[in-house]
Amino acid sequence: MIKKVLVANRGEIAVRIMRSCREMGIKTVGVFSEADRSAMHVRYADEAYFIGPSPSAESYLRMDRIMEVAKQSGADAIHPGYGFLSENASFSALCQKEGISFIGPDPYAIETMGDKITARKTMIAANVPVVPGTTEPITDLKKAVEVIQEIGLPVMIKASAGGGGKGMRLVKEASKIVEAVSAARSEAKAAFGDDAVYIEKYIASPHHIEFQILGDKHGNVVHLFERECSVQRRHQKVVEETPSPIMTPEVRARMGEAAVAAAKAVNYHGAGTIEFIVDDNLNYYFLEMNTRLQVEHPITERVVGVDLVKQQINIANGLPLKFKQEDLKQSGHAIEVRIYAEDSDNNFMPSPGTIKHITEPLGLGVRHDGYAYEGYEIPMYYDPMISKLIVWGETREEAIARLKRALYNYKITGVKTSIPYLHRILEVPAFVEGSYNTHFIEENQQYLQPRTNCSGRCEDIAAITAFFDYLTKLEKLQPAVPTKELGSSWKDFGRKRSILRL
Amino acid sequence: MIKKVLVANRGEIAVRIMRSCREMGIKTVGVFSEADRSAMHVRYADEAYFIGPSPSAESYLRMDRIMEVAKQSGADAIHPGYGFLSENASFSALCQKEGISFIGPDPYAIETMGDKITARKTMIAANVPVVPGTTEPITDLKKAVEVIQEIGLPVMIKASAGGGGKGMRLVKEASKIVEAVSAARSEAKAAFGDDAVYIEKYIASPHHIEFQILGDKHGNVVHLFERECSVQRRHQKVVEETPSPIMTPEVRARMGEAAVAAAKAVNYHGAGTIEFIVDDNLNYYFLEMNTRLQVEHPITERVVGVDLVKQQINIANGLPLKFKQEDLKQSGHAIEVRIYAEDSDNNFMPSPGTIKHITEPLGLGVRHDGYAYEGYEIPMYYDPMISKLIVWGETREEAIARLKRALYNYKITGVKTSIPYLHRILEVPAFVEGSYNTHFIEENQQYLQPRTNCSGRCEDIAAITAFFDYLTKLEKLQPAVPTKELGSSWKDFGRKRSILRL
Amino acid sequence: MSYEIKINDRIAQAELLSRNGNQIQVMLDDKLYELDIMEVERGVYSIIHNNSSFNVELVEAKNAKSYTVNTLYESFDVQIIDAESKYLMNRKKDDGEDDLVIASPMPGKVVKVLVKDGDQVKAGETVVVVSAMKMESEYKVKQDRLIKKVLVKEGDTVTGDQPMVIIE
Amino acid sequence: MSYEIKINDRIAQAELLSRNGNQIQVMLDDKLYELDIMEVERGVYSIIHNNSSFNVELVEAKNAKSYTVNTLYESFDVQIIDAESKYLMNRKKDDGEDDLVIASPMPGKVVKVLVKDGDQVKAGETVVVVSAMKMESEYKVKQDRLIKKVLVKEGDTVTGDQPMVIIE
Repeated sequence: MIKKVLVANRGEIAVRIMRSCREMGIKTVGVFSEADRSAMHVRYADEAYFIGPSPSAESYLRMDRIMEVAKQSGADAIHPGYGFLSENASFSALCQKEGISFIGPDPYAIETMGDKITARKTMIAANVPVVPGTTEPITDLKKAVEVIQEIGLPVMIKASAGGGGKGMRLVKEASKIVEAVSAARSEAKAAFGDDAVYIEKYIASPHHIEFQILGDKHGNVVHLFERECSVQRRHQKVVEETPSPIMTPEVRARMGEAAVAAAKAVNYHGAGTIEFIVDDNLNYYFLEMNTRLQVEHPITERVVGVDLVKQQINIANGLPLKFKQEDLKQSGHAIEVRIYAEDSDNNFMPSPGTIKHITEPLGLGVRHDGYAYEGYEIPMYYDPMISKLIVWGETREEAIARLKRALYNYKITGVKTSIPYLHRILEVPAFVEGSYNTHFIEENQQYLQPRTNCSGRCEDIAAITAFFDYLTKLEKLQPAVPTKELGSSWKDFGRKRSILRL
Repeated sequence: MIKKVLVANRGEIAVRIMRSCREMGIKTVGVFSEADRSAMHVRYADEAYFIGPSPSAESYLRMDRIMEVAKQSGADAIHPGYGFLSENASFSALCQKEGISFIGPDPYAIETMGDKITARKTMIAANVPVVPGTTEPITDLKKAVEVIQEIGLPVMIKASAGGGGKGMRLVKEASKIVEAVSAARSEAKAAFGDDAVYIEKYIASPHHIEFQILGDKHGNVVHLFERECSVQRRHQKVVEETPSPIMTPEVRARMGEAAVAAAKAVNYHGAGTIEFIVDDNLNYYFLEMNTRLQVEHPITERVVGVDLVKQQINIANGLPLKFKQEDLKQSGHAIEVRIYAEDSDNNFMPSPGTIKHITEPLGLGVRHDGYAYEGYEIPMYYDPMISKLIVWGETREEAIARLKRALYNYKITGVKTSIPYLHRILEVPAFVEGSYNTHFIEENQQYLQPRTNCSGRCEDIAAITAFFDYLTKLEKLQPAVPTKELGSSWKDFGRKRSILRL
Repeated sequence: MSYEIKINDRIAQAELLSRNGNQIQVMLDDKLYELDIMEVERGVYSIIHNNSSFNVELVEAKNAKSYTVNTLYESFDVQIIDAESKYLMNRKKDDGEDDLVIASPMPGKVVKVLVKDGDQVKAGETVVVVSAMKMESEYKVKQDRLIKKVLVKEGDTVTGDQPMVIIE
Repeated sequence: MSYEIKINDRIAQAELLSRNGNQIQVMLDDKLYELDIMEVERGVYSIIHNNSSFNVELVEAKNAKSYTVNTLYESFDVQIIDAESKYLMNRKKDDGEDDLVIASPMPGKVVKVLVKDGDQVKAGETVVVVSAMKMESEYKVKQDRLIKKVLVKEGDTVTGDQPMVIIE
């Protein structure tokens, strides 16, 4: 059984993993770069080892250094968290070779799922639906028309050599097929000197819905239902929720089965996520598999009632899953938002700096996974995520209300954060109704601009407070009032005390 | 419908109530005494009104002042929290009279349950089991012996006029009945000049188990299962958990029915708690009813998945309960501990003072209901409870591990707290096994003494850290190193900046 | 004494009329405010005005006279303008658009320094490039300028508001 | 320079041998400690010793030389003893058992003052009674004493460590 885990990561996920280890009575080893000496994961770990300069390539991505620390510290397992080495097949292989348990899948699963083409082929073989389309470039008009008819409209035609929108054509009507293929090809030819094209089913209103799975080393795989992750900005998830507001029990069951089949196709063990693209009619297609813990895993933990990190460790220990599919169910609704150190109103510019003051939201239904603290300087070398706020409610409506309440009470000063922006998202009508797709942020710009929620009184009070603070500071610079006469003993005592106080 | 709630309380419960109001879109009005100007509930409320000097009798217990504020602010309801006016029938009546909704039961229910004798009689009439015993004083030996035989051994004989243990006798064997009654009577006579005695069933291993109930204004009452509150110090609950480790599904169902019957007997509406005393064979007896929200209500909220404050408000609004008994179930295990500002190792002496630094525990399964913040001075006028830490786990074992992890990461400096003491409780074998009764703290003193968890190295490191801090402070008192020569513009700039910075 | 206060783009007149413990009277332009004001945490004020409760957070910006002020969902830039500030503001206007010092508004790493002491640069020329969290920012001059002193070199880590180049 | 450090009842010799950034070498009695030490929050230190990670919280007690030090589950009273402290400690020993000043260790309200300036009190006599959170504490003298100065009156609110009575 695993007794000491090296956590090859930093930030909130490193601390989150160490929490579960502590609950299991497992010792933890942290590793840190130059920038992270004062980071929370170093303080939280039982042991901490320096592994190199601040840039990740010279520290958190250094497999050799990490392996060295694992041996020096006597760790019997390594948890990679997410990012960094978490989906690195060579690292998984290195752990195997060195006889240290890698808390994650084996190199084969990582490799197969890591390569888009191989993954797609493996899924087709396993009868998991993929987005209909060609895998080989088409250089022939007739063949292109045939394929389009097979896939069914609408489709997107993309230049094989392409990029930047050149040689792309969306076709919605049968009468436009030939025209579009010809246009795309000649544009591609002109732009890239190559008229080969790919053809892919076009999903007009795409939803990003993913399924959490868990597989043990005995061939058992279960899914822990879906997460709706369609609120994205530049392919970066911003808000995640479960259940998905568009899901039905029937489709959920079928997608769950597909997710389990996908995992079984690569003999998957560990925690993993099958990402699907889903259209408005709930047709779903395999997009990719993340062979690691996801940032948004806590919403699943909350609604299903399972600690996923503990499950990962149990699986790495070779234990069979202790629940079957029919034992699992969803209860209530959970939403996660990611709090970034960024200036959301200024092109989402990162805002590194020192946290001056932090007030975390508390109370019923609120989970907070963070790692920052007062006086902590958010380093500029890594992802600017400060924390994740996860709320649960009996219903989706209650969860949204609770999240707004929690954001209202979450105060971070010293750096700009995405808190006000997140609050605005929660008030967009499409979000409130639960009818949104991955174009949500783009399409709702008018709701996402900074607004004035407060009357002129607010502005006045802001001004007066600053004014008052300034006057108070000025006053403190004046010479102090002489102390009262209290008899000689008292004066002696006073003097002595002030000396003692340096 | 209620639009603005005056919260006639302070501390964590005031903030907790305001949180639910905020989630419901209800405005909140806070009231505060002199000592509480900087308290969190004043900061959290939408409106705040000063109501008087620090002693509760001159502020939080002043019904007239509170009613005045309710009218001035246009509040349409008052939530009394727990303590203060929460079980004051006159206040409930005053609200009725003034046409302001009292979020709690009506005066009749408060009064009936507030008087021990009336409550007992009402319960007997409703077929709710009470501790067998006499309600009238017995002045006759023969009658006493008869009653004892009826109740069954063991029994406790208590002087009717008594107190302080005088005239008390525990009888376990039939052969000792006459002797014990005679001895108790003569002792009572000598001590109080009155030889009348009461006789009560003696429960050797008492468990304090209570049931949460909710009743609406349409006669519907449900229970939300039990809370085990046997870990008590001087009748003050210290740790609460649900489910109770000694409960069985059958007894739970029967006790739940008894709890519902008890509430129905007084036409109860609102949230309430039926306290039972339970012996090792799971015989249960009505002890009393708390006609308000309990301090420990969050563990029920977590395991049943219901926001009790929202339910209270819905009930006050005249809405019918939206769930039936069969819709409710317990899922997982929850434990609450109360964090006090006290010196647990020094006779539990209260430790008021200023919070210098606070680090709240975060992560999966942790709820934290508090009101203190850095720089906050815990006033000496009120209960020294700082916060409640509530954890949830899939199993009792996981919940205990999680609570230990959370306490480990909960740091408060500036005042002494009960955190180390609570940690020790969680490691007492009887607690770990779940086989404890209300004598738990008394009987486990040997486990509850302060211990050294850390080697000599810990002590050395403590000493070195203080030493290093001292040296650093000394160093700062030395004159600063002259700044580097940077050319005249730079010097100018430096000078200017230091002026700007005052 | 009356002060000028700049709140975002508005300039208001403020005067503290009286103070009695937490209770203050302030005249802001033509409005009289009677407030109960209290610093409850470092930089966090609790204010009660006509029984409404406000929480206001102050973060000192460039100097003791300029603040970022956060209320419920809003953020204001507030600057207290006294004689000295006025002088500096006027002087700055005379100088044209550039600050006399090019400073990085946020911590980062100096990626490129394109000038050296004594260089003459043209309006719009980039002087220094700083990278933070994988984004690069270019710092330019707006007028033809003389580089008086370069205070950083490539590879240096700079803190927020640290002067990098002094120009004339 | 070597210092004496009092940790609970133990007195240890401490000397800082070297310091290089966070890295320090300290000799504590006959043990050499090489530590990576860093103040990460106000009064909170992160220490790495032989790759073990410690969090240590310091709360200044009566003065800058005495601390309450919290480690994982333990709390130590630590005092740095320099020449001045030694002098005071010796003087205190000469005086017998009483402190020269009776101070309340915690904030509270003065319920009773039983003496006035110039009173002679007997050993064990109660001088003042303070109430905090509904508990009353009596402050007594351990020896026959002269009351030099009473600094509080009944009904006063006292802060932690506030002197209440000066004795001789």
